[in-house]
Amino acid sequence: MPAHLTNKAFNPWDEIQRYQDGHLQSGHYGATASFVGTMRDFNINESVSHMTLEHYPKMTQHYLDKLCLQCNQQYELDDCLIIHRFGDIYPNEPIVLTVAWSAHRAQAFDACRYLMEELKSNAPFWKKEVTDKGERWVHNDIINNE
Amino acid sequence: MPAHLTNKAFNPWDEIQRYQDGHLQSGHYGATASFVGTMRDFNINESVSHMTLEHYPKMTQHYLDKLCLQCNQQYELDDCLIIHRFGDIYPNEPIVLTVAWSAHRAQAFDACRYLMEELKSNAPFWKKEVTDKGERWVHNDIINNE
Amino acid sequence: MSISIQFFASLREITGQSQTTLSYEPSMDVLIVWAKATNNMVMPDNTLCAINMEYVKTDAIVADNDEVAFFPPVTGG
Amino acid sequence: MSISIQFFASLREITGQSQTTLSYEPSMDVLIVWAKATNNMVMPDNTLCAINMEYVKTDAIVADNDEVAFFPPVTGG
Repeated sequence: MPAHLTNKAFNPWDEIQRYQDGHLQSGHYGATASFVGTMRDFNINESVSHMTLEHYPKMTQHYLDKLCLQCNQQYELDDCLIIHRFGDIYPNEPIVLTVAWSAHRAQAFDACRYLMEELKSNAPFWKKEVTDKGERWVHNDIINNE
Repeated sequence: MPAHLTNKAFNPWDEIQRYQDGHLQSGHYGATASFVGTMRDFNINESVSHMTLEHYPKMTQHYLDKLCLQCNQQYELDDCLIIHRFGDIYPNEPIVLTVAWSAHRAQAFDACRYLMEELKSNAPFWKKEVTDKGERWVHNDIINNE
Repeated sequence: MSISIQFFASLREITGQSQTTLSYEPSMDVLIVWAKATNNMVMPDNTLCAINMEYVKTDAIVADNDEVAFFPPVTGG
Repeated sequence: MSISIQFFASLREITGQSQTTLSYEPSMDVLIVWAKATNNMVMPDNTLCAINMEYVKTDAIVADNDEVAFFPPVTGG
């Protein structure tokens, strides 16, 4: 149940496959729920050329590790996985991946969403978007439901 | 927003990648929620060697097509995808894949789960498991939350 | 002037047939179709019925050339 | 006998520094650390505070060798 931080583009589907092959017990899990957050090329009606995702490295890793561990126990998962980008990110690149494996679907769905909601609320990342009009920090009230 | 029925094993992550590359507009969607239901090698404390998934082909396709269309509109998705097996299925093989792409995460999560819950309740499939003790039709009250 | 009838899963096994046809008669509902097609077997609880790929209740009236299907609760996904 | 202080994102820009250190003194809470480290700037609304990678409130007492961090509401994911 690891959390990985990376400053390189990653392919979420390859990562799920690789993690599943390496860590999950074949025939044991019946449900896999996943979420991928991808950078869009517009936000609040403005074209965004790229963004920089700053974070607090030690705290991010610590927070996400704890979140995985706690989520695993709370939802009785077989396993879970978080991958999160930092640094410069371009449109259509995945920013975050959360995955939950469990025996039954309710736990997998609930856990996958829980990971995302907690991460969105608490993981110390900050987005700065670069638009035609310059740079801007993204605010929660702007990104709203994103 | 297609629904595919197949009697061959499929790799859900490859299918998502292929569909996304072929049909989704790069930079437009920000959220991708997916669910994979995988055959387990046990159920109700009994080892299951394989199962046969019977269906009502014309009605299954009709039902899943309608479901995709309706889900797309209801959740304002960029797109959605369902792939479902039929025929003989062995442990660790994916049975079903549902995917929803949207601008924001709430719709993607909700839509992906909606596809699964509706499919579980209404799509005309029937599972027959083969165990050491012989064959048995799976009942809803047995599979419970699966 | 006929309707086709399909049985699936456990209902196929219970009735001993996967499909059959009946001559069309006016005003037949789904329950009557079941009775005629199964030689008056009792319809199991929770049986689901469809006409032309859409779920219907047992009192739905069948038209000529309809495809009527009977099956147990679904267990896909 | 010191504590280290980190500023992130907009607070790094507002305070003009990404990190600094303070001599440790007993009974300093996080708000006092902010004031000393920023030359008495007003702390922006919604500022989040952490000691040693755990969220704390501004009245949390700081121990010697602690790492104190200040940052705006998070926007990851």
